[in-house]
Amino acid sequence: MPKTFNAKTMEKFQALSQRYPTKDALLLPVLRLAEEEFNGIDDDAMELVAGLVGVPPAKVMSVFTFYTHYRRAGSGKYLLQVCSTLPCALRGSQEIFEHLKKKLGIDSEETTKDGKFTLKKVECLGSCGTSPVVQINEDYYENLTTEKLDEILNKLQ
Amino acid sequence: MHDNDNGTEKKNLFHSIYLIEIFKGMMNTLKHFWLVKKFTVQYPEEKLKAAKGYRGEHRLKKDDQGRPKCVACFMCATACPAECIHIKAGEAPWPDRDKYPEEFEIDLLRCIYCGYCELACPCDAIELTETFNIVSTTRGEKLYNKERLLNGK
Amino acid sequence: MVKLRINNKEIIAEPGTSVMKAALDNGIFIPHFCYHPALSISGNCRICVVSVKNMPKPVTSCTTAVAEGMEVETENKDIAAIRKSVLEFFLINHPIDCPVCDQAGECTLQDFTYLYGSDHSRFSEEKRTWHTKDVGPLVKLWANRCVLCARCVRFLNEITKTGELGIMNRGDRNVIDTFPGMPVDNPLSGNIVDICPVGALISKDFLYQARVWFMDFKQSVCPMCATGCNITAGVYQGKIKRFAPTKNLKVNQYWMCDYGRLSYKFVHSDNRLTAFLTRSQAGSVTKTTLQESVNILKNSLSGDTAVLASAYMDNEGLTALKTVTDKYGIKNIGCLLKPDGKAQAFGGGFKISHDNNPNRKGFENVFGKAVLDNGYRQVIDAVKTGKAGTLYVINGILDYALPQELIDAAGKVKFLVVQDTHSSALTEKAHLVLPSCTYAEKNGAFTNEQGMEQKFNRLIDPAGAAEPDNIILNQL
Amino acid sequence: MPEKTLLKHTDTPNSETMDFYLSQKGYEASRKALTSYEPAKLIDEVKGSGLRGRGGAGFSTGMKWSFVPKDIFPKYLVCNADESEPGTFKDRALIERYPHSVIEGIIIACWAVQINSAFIYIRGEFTLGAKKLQKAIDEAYQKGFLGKNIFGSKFNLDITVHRGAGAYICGEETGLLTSIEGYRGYPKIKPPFPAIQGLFAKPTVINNVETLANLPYILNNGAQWFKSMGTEKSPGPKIFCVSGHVNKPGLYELPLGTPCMEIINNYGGGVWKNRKLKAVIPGGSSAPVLTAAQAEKLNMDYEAVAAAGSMLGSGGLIVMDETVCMVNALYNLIRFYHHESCGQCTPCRYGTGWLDKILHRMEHGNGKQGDIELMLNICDNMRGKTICVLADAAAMPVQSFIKNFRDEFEYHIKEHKCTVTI
Repeated sequence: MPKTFNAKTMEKFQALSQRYPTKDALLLPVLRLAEEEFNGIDDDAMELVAGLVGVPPAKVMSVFTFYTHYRRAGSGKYLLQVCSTLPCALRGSQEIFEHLKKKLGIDSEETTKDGKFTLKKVECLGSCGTSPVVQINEDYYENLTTEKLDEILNKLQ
Repeated sequence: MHDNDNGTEKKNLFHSIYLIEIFKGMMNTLKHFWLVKKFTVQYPEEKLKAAKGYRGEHRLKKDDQGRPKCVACFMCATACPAECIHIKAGEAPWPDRDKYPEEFEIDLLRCIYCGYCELACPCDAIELTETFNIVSTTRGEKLYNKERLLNGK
Repeated sequence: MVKLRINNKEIIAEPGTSVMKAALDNGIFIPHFCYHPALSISGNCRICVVSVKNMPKPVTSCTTAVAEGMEVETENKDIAAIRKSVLEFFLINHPIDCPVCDQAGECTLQDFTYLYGSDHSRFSEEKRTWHTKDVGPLVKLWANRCVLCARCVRFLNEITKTGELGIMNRGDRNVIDTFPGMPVDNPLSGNIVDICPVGALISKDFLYQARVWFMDFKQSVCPMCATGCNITAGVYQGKIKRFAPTKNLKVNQYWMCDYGRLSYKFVHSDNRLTAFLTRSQAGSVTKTTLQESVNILKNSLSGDTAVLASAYMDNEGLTALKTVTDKYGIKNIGCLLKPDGKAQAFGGGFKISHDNNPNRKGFENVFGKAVLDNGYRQVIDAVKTGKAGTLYVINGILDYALPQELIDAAGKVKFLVVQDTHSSALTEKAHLVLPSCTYAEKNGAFTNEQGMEQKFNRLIDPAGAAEPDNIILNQL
Repeated sequence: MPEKTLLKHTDTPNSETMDFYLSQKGYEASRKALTSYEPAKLIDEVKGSGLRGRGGAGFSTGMKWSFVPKDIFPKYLVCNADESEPGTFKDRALIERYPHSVIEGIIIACWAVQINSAFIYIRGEFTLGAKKLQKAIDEAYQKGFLGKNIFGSKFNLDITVHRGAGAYICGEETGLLTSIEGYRGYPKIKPPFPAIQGLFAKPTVINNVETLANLPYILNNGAQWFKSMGTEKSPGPKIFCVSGHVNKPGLYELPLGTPCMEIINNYGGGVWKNRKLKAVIPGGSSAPVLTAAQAEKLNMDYEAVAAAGSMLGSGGLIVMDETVCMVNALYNLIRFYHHESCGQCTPCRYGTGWLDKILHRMEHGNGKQGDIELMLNICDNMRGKTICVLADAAAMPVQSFIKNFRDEFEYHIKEHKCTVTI
């Protein structure tokens, strides 16, 4: 199914295109728009972006797969990104990750059956002073312990 | 045999009738007649086993699924000094293999049995067996095709 | 102009050229994967390192510009060590399946490994594996063999500007792939096979057809349009197996189109004419010889003969024909042309000509513009009105059905002679059929649309009894 | 604790608002710059202050500006807020808590180099930061500090927030530029340097967030004030990021040259759980690791850290206590570099993956004799052979971990288990 942007996103797209001197440069911001509107990017979304930015779809895919932070289509409602790089690992991120794995019954890059949570082990989130840290959708949850995490998960509906 | 300085031989009668030599010779014959193990092989009633490493008739090996091991790389054809190997390669019908020989033909009348093909093969797929009694009544029979090489007949 | 020394050889280069280009242009080879003279500089393969005097460490020659007084060394111990290490990195994930790889024998990875590489691997881990799949009608991708030089990606971005291939993922997960449902399908797609330095992109047409070291390589000229791309033909067991472009910066740069690339198939098609034939009034066909045919033809040529010659004839054939027409006083001469196609221009100046005839210019040079433009009409009119007793058609156009108008008109002449490479509706009617050679079976020359006369070589033996046009014509 | 400058207000509520910033002499420095400084004079002022780039390389900021050709337009300024070096988290605090100081710094820098268009490249994960920056920028537009005819001068400036999307390599300045241009974040071949041919092939200045945030203070208080802090060669305040096994990890703004143990013990609250210090990485994950003994004698400034065989980089201290298995720690870091290598150059693309596989094997008890030499050799083959320095950044930890803790690696290989047990 070919996708289209709604009017509001198209407005944002028009505003963006004033900002950059080349059309190619719109690619990353427009992928963000697609991610926001479709809650994850799939092949159709990439084709749409390719059409808007005026580049071949293979290029969009090439750029999209280079950057790991874009939401892939089919992610759960909550995307739990657990930082696993050294400063977090020193302060127990592995424990946090194992706890989530056990609690949700899924491994990294998997989604729970109810489609609510997607777990992802990621590299440095840039919050080493408040580690361990988990990014849930757009928000950072810092200085985590397993108890704190349970509380947070319970609040997420 | 020089008996004296001027090179001539002096023989007595006993020597000249060669009795002892004849007897010695007979003993040797008799020894071989009864005592020494015979090694003459009664070919073709009896089959001879060629020495290990003998380079005889060619064969193509099969893998554990019964497919030819050959991947049609043409290394044997490249190495062959007699240019007697003719291969036609094709896409393998199996998902785990890329290439296989659609046709594989060795002209045994041209082959010099040097064994280079066996040495060149990166897949250990061709072999010179110890079969040496390769007979045929027509020239065509000496053109071994893939079937013949894989199955021996 | 900048003066520098490479391997103690004095070289003069334009300012701004890379050391790599300066070296290659002067016959000094520097190993490279990602560098291609017609594409942008990528600098990713890191094997083209050279030592430059007064620079702290070896530099990549493709990204270093020439400078006055520069002293470059392309081979030494340090450089060999770096190349060895780079090759080791390439090979850790490479399947090393040379036995089944079509590129073996013309693979730069193989060549460089032979020159600089190690004879054993220190890599004992599991190799990363990727897909093998069709990426277009002409091209198959073995991603495991890819060295990620990105030549194909740059070619599709910069020359065809279609961008069907991209590098997906990141780091050593990098892999060449297409967007789902968008294969590499453009008129120049076959070129990515030629520029791929390894066996990652393989021509489906040539797949497993021959090992390259068994092939004979000969130079020729593509006859499918007036661009006249220079080509290298690979011949194996008397059959053309593939065409690849030959570099000629004035004509086709480094490229050729897919249509031309596959055009060798017309040479080997089943309906080739292989014998001299005569057809009696009753319609029965008899095989004859060249000499016999020439005799018949000599007797039927006269002042009121009409001649139609195609722009697929080479210059030799056309000149010979001119002599014949002059000798017999033939006035009705026309040019048989394959209709024009669409002109296509690509990045870097490569063009596919709108003119589908390889030798229109050559025809014009021999017979003049008037004959080229109006001759065909004249001949058709003369035939239709019965003014011409004999019609002598020298065709040889590949991949083309002759116009119905001509076929109808040809039925009206008393004596129809057809000299052609392939059988057609016209040869079915002809009283005398002369089999002629295609460009692949003779030596000759075409004059391309720029007016350049380009020689082509005999690649294979003629089909059956076919003879070159000029050999037949010279005997008349 | 010494007087704070950059981080003075980051703990104050509402510090990110325009009102608060204006109450702290906000936008006075930029007004001063635009109304009373010639661009050339401003560059000299910054040169005179001795400000060095805070992103890691430590290059003189004023010098960097002076390389930009004056007669080519448009020119661009890019603020590098793609803070992704493990162990570094200072820019996030500035962006989220005090974004106006960064914006003002951008205005000053743009005036100095006569740039009319600036981009802030912020890493994709910092969604909150991007929102706050955008809000601050919108406020600045409203006040007329951005846009057309700023402060009544004829100077125009637009700032665009450009979000990254999770790629460490985009912190490398040319990788960042290709990313803004809409490509995979492949670093570009240098030369040409960005100052000559950068973003969209135009002259471009790239400065770190912290560098830019320093500029308003330099203009307000003068170069002499700035030089009064830190060491002679590296003046000014510096934010140190302390993470890992300390009681109080966090940001500490201290003069350069503060002893390492003072940072760990006095500010970081000492090694946690009363354990002993084992190792310190002094400048973000790619800096070579130092042993506890080396750290005892270490002063935290560019020269002293370099003399100790490491580098100050972005000032990210990662502290490791005695329970840390160094094989595991190195495996963790190399996994990071393997994940983040862009894959453009051969040695880095395959080298990081290979190291990752060897360390994975070693960590899981399957190390082999010769693995250590092999890893060191792979590092040699990677270093200095690539377009950008990521290969070096990945190789340096391996070399230093093996150099300083070789016995642990050997034990892992020989006994197939760890020397430390928790």
